[in-house]
Amino acid sequence: MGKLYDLLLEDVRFEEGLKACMNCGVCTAICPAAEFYDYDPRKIVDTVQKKDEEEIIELLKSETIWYCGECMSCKTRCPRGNTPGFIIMALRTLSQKLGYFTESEKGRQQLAIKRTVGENIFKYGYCAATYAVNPHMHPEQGPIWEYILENSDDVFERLGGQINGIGTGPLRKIPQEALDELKKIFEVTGGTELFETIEKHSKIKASEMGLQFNSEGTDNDYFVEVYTANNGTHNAHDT
Amino acid sequence: MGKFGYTISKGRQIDYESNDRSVAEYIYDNEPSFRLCIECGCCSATCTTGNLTKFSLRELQILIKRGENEHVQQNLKKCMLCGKCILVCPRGVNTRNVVILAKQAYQKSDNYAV
Amino acid sequence: MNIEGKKRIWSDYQKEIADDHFFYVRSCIRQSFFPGSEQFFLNLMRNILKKDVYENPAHTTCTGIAYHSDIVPSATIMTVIARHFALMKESGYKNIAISCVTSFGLYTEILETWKHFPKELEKTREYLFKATGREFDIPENIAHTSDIIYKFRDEIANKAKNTLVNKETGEPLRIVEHIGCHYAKMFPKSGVGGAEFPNVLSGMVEAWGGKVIDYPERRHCCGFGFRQYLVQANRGYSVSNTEKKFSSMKPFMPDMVLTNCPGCTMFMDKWQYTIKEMGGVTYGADGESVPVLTYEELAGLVLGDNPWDLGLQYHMVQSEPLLKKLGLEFDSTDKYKTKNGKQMPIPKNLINV
Amino acid sequence: MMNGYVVVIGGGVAGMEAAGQLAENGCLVTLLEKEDITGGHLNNWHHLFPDRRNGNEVIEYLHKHIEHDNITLLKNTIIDSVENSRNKFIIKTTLGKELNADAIVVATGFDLFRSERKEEYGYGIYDNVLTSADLENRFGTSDLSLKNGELPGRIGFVHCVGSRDEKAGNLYCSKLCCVTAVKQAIELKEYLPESNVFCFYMDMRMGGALYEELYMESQEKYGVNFIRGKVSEVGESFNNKLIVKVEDTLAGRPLKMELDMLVLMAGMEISEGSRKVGLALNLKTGENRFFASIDNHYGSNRSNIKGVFYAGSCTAPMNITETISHARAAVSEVMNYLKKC
Repeated sequence: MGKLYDLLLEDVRFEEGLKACMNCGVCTAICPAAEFYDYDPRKIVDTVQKKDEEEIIELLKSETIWYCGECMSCKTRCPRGNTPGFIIMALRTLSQKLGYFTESEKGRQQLAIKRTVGENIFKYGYCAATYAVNPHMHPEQGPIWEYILENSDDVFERLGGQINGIGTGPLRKIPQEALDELKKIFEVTGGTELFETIEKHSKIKASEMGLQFNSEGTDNDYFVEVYTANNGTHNAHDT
Repeated sequence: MGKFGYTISKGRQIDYESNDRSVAEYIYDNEPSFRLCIECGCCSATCTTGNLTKFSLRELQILIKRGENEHVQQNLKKCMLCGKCILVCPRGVNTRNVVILAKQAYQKSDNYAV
Repeated sequence: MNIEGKKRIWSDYQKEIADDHFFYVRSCIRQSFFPGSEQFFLNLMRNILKKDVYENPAHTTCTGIAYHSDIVPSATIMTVIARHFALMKESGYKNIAISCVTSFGLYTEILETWKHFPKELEKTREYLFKATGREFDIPENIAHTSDIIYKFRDEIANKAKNTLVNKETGEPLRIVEHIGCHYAKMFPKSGVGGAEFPNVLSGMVEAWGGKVIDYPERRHCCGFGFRQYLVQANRGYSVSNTEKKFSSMKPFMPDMVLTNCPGCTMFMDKWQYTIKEMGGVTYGADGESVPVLTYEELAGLVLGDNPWDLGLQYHMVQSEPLLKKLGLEFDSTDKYKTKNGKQMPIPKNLINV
Repeated sequence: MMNGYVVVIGGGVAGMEAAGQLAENGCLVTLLEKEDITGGHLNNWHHLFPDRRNGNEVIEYLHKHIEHDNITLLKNTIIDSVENSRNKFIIKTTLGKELNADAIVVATGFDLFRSERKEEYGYGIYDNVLTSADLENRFGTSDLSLKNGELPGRIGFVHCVGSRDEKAGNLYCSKLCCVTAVKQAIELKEYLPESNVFCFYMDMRMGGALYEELYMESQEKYGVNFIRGKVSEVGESFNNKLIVKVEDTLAGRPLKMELDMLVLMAGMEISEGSRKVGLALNLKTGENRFFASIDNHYGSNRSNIKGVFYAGSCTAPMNITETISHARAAVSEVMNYLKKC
């Protein structure tokens, strides 16, 4: 048994997610990613269960493992009790730990997620918050979104919200002590370490790619690159 | 890409209803052994092209049956018509003739450009 | 379609939902995009149904969106959720009411994980204590807030000022339900009615006089896909999946979409705008788009709340066609006013206006 | 010559064959059947695989077989309790009858998997989703029409419904569904030559005499189509077509298809009646919930209770040929046992 397979086994999601696959395809049949990417969860499970070190490395560096949307629809149906979605989560975690994620266009996007949703957690105590959804980065939110941001105090007041208010209510300000506790939890449980790992490998990759990289924020070439780049090879049917 | 930076993708799902399967019908009529395939993959295993490229004769036959004409047309020309596949087929499918008939069918049809 | 077959399935999934004394945890997306919905839920529970619902100011995100985009380890999210259990314990509550389907799925999943891997539970206790000095108990009852409204759907129907009937034709409104993948697909027993034919929203619709429309892509994901939406380069996945759902429901001519999960609500609303912008395609009758409502917004309309206090004007797809079908009296001049009645600017280029 | 009192529980194929053979061997046999008629599931099967002979022919043989002076047939009879006193049995029926036995043959058989438990296939919800048993009945009445009265143009068969599926609680293969699907597909094509028939399978398990040949015939002569993939879900379209979603695994692509009719190949589970008899007799069951024999190779008729023997599909999915052989083997075990008593 290979070393990488052992590392995967340390993740309870992997242990729970992989029993034995008989390649029935029930997962792929309803997988939203299998439809719009060159992706087949059945093949991922089959590859992983072969325990071949080289094939697992290839997966960890691949675009493929980043196609899943973690809707977990695969879990409902698998006749062998596997959860391809959990296997993907374990592969992604390991890919980041080992720094392989920057080898793929889709993997490199982890930095963009860390710099947006990840930072929101520490700054606001929310993954997403009205004021953190920038209309320029989210044009699909439409004109109503710009309107809400321009009038957020009035909008929230009428709807009973507490935007940045003290106490309870929708989008209240999370007390500093609670934010401190979150931060401490991240430190104790390896959350901070994962953030730092993503930053470290992204910085290396940015220099390899010759792109400007700032240690924070979204206003640098590497961030813009990973946030927007699509080389068009992810869905053969689109070309 | 327009103002959003992405577009609506074309799905990979085989939509059986929207596909034209007349090529498969043409082959069934002229090479009935085409029906006997059990998708075992012996043809692909022995196929020279298949060993050197991503070409799969097993998959190609399935996609002919499903009417995935774009994929089939792109791949048909990769077959070198050596006929080794016929030797190994456990069901006696004349796989070489299947390829020849598919090419014929596309040539005959106005709907397809080969 | 045979309703008896569905009823038999529903009878197999009778979920236990607490009756009172809830510890309420908010949703990042619901409170940011649909604050009126969360507010309505609390008003309904406290002032109309006279239930005790407690919100602890120190609770935070569960980090679910970050976890499902794989930038947060499982040990971290387990401990963040354990912190919420600790706040519950400290406040004397045993029943949790969760406003978000992603969170709800995670709470359920984590409790299952702890059952199967007790070591993970022990580790979480240590982590939480080390990080915060807090200790926790496992809740007695876990419910999504839609479960609770489902439980009280008949009480709501008894107090209804409006029923879900098209006032012009006298026919029940044709409503498409969208459940949200993480509600019961992972653990069918955790959802009202199971994973395949959930009853949590259809039960509300029927109790309030509407008709539920089944369509081939009913069970398909809304398209969020976490990282597939969060990163712009991936949004083709997200919008394409939404498009697939809407084209599948279009022939059924739904009057509205009713959603369970705040993310789904936002996407099914906003992607209709995007798809229309991209190619002019719409999915409702007469070139209109289909209003997408949260279950709180729908309950609010049934109970006669002012649609502009619920926040319907802050969707991309405006609800007037629906409100007219319902025969609701609403004051258009009140739509964009502040709480104190001051006129706000009128937003431009919204849909269905 | 009287060799002993034997009670046979279950009047299906296995029980009837065992009773007949025991009677021939000089035992006094009481055959218990819970229903009003003997023959079990065979009564519902129009044609048998692989040769598609009429099921009635086998039933007739079995009926003649149990017309024997040594056999007492008790219909509508359910066991209430069994007393086991040094391997002499006293069986009490729910109607208050008491029967003495030197040996018992358990031939309590199987139930078909209740297909509504695979909720995603919509049996009992979507019109025109049938089970293999429903279709067999339709063949019996020659009525293949859809709910709207029209005849189906495209029909799908879903293999492994309730078999090889931990979600259904059954990890085992029911063994007979593949060949049944092929047989029924051929029959459908005979009734409706213009129709298109698709079998959705994971593995074609055609491991019986002449099964593989039937599979080939279905392709060659009848044009039945086979798609390798487990059907994931079924929905209903605006015009009442069934929409199936499956991965065409050998093409590596998800596939969506409209069908007029869908047939679910329901698997076999140990029968509810078996469970009750098992409790009354203290019989051991295996992980698959069928009765566990003391040895898989040379003791498949022997139970964990001395004097109690198994016949037929209460131990595992079996076809009729195997069931009859298994019943005869059970009789051989009973005779050896009675000799030693």
